[in-house]
Amino acid sequence: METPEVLEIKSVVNESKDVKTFFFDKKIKAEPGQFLMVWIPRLDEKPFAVSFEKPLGITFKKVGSFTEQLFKMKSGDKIGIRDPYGNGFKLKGKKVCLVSGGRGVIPLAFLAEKFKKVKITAIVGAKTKNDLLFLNRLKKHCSKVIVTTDDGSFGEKKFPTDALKDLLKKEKFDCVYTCGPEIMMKKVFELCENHKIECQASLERYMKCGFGLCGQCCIDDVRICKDGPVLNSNQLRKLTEFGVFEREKSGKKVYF
Amino acid sequence: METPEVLEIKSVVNESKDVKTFFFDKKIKAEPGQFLMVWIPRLDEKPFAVSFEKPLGITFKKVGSFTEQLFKMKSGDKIGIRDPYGNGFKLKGKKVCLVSGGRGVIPLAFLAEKFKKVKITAIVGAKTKNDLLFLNRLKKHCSKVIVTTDDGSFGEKKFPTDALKDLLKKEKFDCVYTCGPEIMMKKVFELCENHKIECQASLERYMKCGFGLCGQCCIDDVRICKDGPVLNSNQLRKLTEFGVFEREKSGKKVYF
Amino acid sequence: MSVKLNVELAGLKLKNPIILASGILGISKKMLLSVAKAGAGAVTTKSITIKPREGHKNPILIQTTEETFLNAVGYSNPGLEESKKEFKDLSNFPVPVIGSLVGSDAEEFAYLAENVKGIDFKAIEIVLSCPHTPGFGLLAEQGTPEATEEITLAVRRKTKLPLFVKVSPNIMCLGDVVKAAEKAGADGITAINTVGPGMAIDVETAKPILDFKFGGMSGPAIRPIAIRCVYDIYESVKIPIIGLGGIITGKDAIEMIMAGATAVGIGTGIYYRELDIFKKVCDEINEFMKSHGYSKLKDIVGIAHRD
Amino acid sequence: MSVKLNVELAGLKLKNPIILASGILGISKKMLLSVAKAGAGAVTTKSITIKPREGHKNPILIQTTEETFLNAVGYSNPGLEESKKEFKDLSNFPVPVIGSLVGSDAEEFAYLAENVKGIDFKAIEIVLSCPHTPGFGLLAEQGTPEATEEITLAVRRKTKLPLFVKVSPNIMCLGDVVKAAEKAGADGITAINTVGPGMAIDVETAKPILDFKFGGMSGPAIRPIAIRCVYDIYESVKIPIIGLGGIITGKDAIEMIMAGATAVGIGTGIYYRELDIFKKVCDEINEFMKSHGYSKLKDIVGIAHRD
Ligand SMILES: Cc1cc2nc3c(=O)[nH]c(=O)nc-3n(C[C@H](O)[C@H](O)[C@H](O)COP(=O)(O)OP(=O)(O)OC[C@H]3O[C@@H](n4cnc5c(N)ncnc54)[C@H](O)[C@@H]3O)c2cc1C
Ligand SMILES: Cc1cc2nc3c(=O)[nH]c(=O)nc-3n(C[C@H](O)[C@H](O)[C@H](O)COP(=O)(O)OP(=O)(O)OC[C@H]3O[C@@H](n4cnc5c(N)ncnc54)[C@H](O)[C@@H]3O)c2cc1C
Ligand SMILES: Cc1cc2nc3c(=O)[nH]c(=O)nc-3n(C[C@H](O)[C@H](O)[C@H](O)COP(=O)(O)O)c2cc1C
Ligand SMILES: Cc1cc2nc3c(=O)[nH]c(=O)nc-3n(C[C@H](O)[C@H](O)[C@H](O)COP(=O)(O)O)c2cc1C
Ligand code: FES
Ligand code: FES
Repeated sequence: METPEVLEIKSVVNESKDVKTFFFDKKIKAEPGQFLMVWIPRLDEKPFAVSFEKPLGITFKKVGSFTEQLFKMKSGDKIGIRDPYGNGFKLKGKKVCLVSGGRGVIPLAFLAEKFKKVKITAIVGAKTKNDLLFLNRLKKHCSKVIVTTDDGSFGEKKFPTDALKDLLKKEKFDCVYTCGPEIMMKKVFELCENHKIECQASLERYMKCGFGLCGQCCIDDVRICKDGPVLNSNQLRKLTEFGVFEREKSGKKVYF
Repeated sequence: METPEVLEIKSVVNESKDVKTFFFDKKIKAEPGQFLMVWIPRLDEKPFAVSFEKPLGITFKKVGSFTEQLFKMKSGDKIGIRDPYGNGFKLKGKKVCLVSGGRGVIPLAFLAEKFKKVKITAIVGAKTKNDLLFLNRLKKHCSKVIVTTDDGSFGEKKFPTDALKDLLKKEKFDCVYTCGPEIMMKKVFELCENHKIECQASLERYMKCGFGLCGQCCIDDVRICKDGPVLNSNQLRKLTEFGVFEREKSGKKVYF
Repeated sequence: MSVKLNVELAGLKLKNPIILASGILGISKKMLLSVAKAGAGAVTTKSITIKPREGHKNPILIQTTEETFLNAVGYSNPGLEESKKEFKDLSNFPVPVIGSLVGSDAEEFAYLAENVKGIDFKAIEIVLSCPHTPGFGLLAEQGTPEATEEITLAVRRKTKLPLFVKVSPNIMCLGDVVKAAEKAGADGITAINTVGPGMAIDVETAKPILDFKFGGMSGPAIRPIAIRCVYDIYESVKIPIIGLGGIITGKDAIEMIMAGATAVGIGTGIYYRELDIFKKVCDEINEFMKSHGYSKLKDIVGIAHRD
Repeated sequence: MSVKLNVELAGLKLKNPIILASGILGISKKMLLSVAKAGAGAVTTKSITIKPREGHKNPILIQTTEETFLNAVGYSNPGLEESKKEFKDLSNFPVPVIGSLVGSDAEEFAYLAENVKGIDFKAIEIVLSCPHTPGFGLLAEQGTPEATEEITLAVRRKTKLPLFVKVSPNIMCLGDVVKAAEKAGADGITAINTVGPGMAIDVETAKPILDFKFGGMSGPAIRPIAIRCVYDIYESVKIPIIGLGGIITGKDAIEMIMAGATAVGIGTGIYYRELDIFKKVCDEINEFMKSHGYSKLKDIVGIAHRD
């Protein structure tokens, strides 16, 4: 049923100054990259990736009015969620690389936990040291974690795409997984294309229904909520709008 | 789904001058005594007992405008049926008696076919020889078939209840099954009570919905369409309206 | 914590808020009794007209989708005189019996209200909202504020019993209609009657299935419309509301109460959960109240209106 | 026997009668194209207003029962200027694109009709029937015969394209409304827009779920109401009807056509059967026609009206 199920927030973890995780008293089954529609009654309802499965957890960054309100909530408060939607990352190969920028690390950290007997290299990019998330979570499951910050306050001072570029000169991967700003993902995809490596990217578009009816979230003829949010190289190759523009709430195009 | 399923009449058998059987290209599973709602588009929809199961057959007597219309239909014509409704006869015991009057023999002939390794005595009553139905069908499954007619034109000239009375003086049954005019069934039930024999009777009331919502078919607080049409001694004992009155289309009481 | 399910509805004391809707099973006193025994807090008779009516031919009630039924019964009933005999002596009836009345104009309604006095009905419901019977309800233009006021007034003059006006969801001016009813002295609003009407065509024969062709829609799928109507009515009038339409579970009933209903009717729900739906729904309400820390129903009536 | 699914609809030649309804997916040319590829005989854009609209906040679309959805999108769309860019150059589009327009009065509608001329729409649909957006449709009193006539006339003067008027099931005077549309020069009627409106309250938080509280009901459960409306409209006017509301299967579509529809719209059905519902429904219609000895759709349009 495509209607919010209201849950009590069981516990709140502060991940950074503007990122928190809510845990709920509920276990779910989800693919990394799948998302929930999160409802604050009488305010709005917006998409958030599944961050933890058992128990269910979502991790969110304060960026505007909705996430600000989320940020104020505490354990015991009630919010609604609608089912994990969309297609997540597909586990492929024996040696993979994860490339994240900013809060894009959220579904990738969950993905890292899902791999079994796979050699994972993670490239984690953020603006500053304080924006880094889930480093310990990643370190547990990755053989290598490369950290980049835009200002060099932690790890290497470069963009995650630069780190990937360097890495691809020396190493070969079965699949590269990416989530982050679209411009970054576009570069990651291009690098993969050049090196003939399969790429899976988790895209974002403005979402309303979340289950494929309203059409709001489309990129080309792909509904991000239903056919995505994770697209593979084959799908990405066909897109003309990837990294070019997205649509805001009214449907108007906004160029990157 | 409580809506007519339209079927083609596959073949028509003339059972007597005013009784016919329609067969359909469909097999169903039904308890004897269960009934179908039979729909003639734009005319009306009325209850008829399942007469044959595999393939489905209904047997009907021309008594008024609906059955007259049915009587005119031929193979290839289409009518609607809704699912076997209600509770049918329950197979009980090793030695049983069936008591029918008029077209009441219809579900009882079907019942006779359902018994396995049971000694069946059938009492079949009708107005005249020409009104007798399904004698051969019964003879195949019953160890004895006693025929009575009101005018003595065939079998014994008496009422089936008289035949039962005589029989009960000599024989004991595990269960007596009856279908026919309510006054007759009432007598059958009383005889059974006197002889402490379980009785199952298939009652009729004016039916509309057929599935227990409209209340039209009630006798006391029993919905004949849903709790019946077959009632057992326990249920019959509690009735105050059995053999006393029924309700016509408007709900007005009509006394027998 | 102990939970109380009893409610007061326009002066009626109900042991629980779940009421049998009009037209379902309420053909005889004994059937009503069986519904009372199944756990209803009150029961409503099938609607009564002055003269006997055979109603439409069959089918009068069909299922159109898993969650919808269409009915066009055509107000079959044995008429006022027979009904007076049928329902006489309700004095020991375990729960209140609401007498449902329908007429083709104010005069007929008033006549009925006056003449059912011999019956021990505990309340009167007047139905101005049938969408599919010529000469009655919407097909007699009774769904307007003016007609509602006129009929309610006429009935009000003839009875001191709690008076409920049953309204249709199929009108744009519902707020004005219920205000007219309140103004004319109604003690409560029953909402909703069936939705539509709707129609179903058998594709094999290309014929409409219902004898009357059109029928009012009931069943779980109409609940969202019923909830909206009750929510609207709650904002329009102060008198209590019997909310009905598609109620199947205790959760549905709670939703209806939160929208503004003091009591909740059940009709088609019986199809889905048998007669003891009344007990089941009460148990579920009880369970919900307990687990959510509510002690009495009054506390949740209309709380969806709070900001 | 070979069966032909092509139909002529107010001069439009459709390869099959199944049309994408307005508001579902029709946000961009590319999405419309994917629906055309999935087998639709024509597609309708999301309704276009003069100014950009963000619409209501989320949730704008929820499921309320297995068979019902409520939506209150609030006509979000990028507005006329952006839409002109979005849909420009439809000349090679494989199926006709119907431009859906909404305005708050006749003037706005006329302005839109005049200004979409640059777009290669093959027909125009004007929507007078939204039950849940302030300033539009029923909430702007556009559901009356008078308003329908005025708006249709104003648009008629500005366009030579086939003109469809989309009407609401939530009005009593539907026959008069469609007659007014016909009189004013409409080439067809699109029926129905959503039912209700309805409402859903979350019982855990006691809050309405939709941001706008109320929403129009769609989904399989509204089919009986849509069938009745189309049946009524068929008796009221001579112009063809696009029948929609709750269509999920080929059998549903056949029922709609027998009620009087020349073409059949699908919206919410996509939820139940994915995008290729268009192909599936066409296959099922084809199958039905074959097995029942019908050779063309024209032969069954409105046959439920024969006695
Ligand atoms: C598939 C998917 C998964 C996401 N997962 C996460 C996550 O795990 N953690 C997290 O913090 N954020 C996630 N987001 C982004 C999150 O939805 C936005 O941060 C949030 O909606 C911002 O709302 P706001 O009112 O706080 O800010 P606003 O000021 O309204 O918006 C800030 C930006 O967020 C985006 N946004 C706003 N509303 C929506 C919407 N309805 N749909 C999509 N994008 C929107 C827009 O790009 C906007 O510019 C995800 C988005 C998508 C599409
Ligand atoms: C459970 C049940 C099983 C039945 N099985 C059979 C059967 O197998 N074969 C058969 O020939 N008849 C059967 N009948 C009776 C059959 O329904 C009626 O004969 C038929 O409805 C008569 O309709 P009519 O229009 O021809 O006659 P009418 O002139 O309308 O009625 C003749 C009599 O039939 C009865 N009757 C009419 N309509 C109904 C109705 N809607 N529901 C119940 N009774 C009605 C009334 O007692 C009436 O007096 C059964 C009835 C019931 C209740
Ligand atoms: C078979 C049937 C008969 C009905 N008859 C009446 C009636 O006589 N008077 C009336 O006011 N409402 C009548 N109704 C409407 C119901 O009382 C109720 O308002 C409607 O069915 C919605 O509730 P539900 O979804 O719980 O059934 C009838 C409904 C059905 C299904
Ligand atoms: C999410 C959604 C958005 C809609 N938006 C519009 C719209 O913009 N304009 C319009 O005329 N109808 C709109 N409708 C109504 C549909 O076009 C259609 O009339 C209705 O949903 C009934 O058909 P269905 O049951 O097949 O969905 C919308 C319906 C839905 C579900
Ligand atoms: S958000 Fe509605 S289709 Fe994707
Ligand atoms: S016929 Fe309707 S309840 Fe039995």
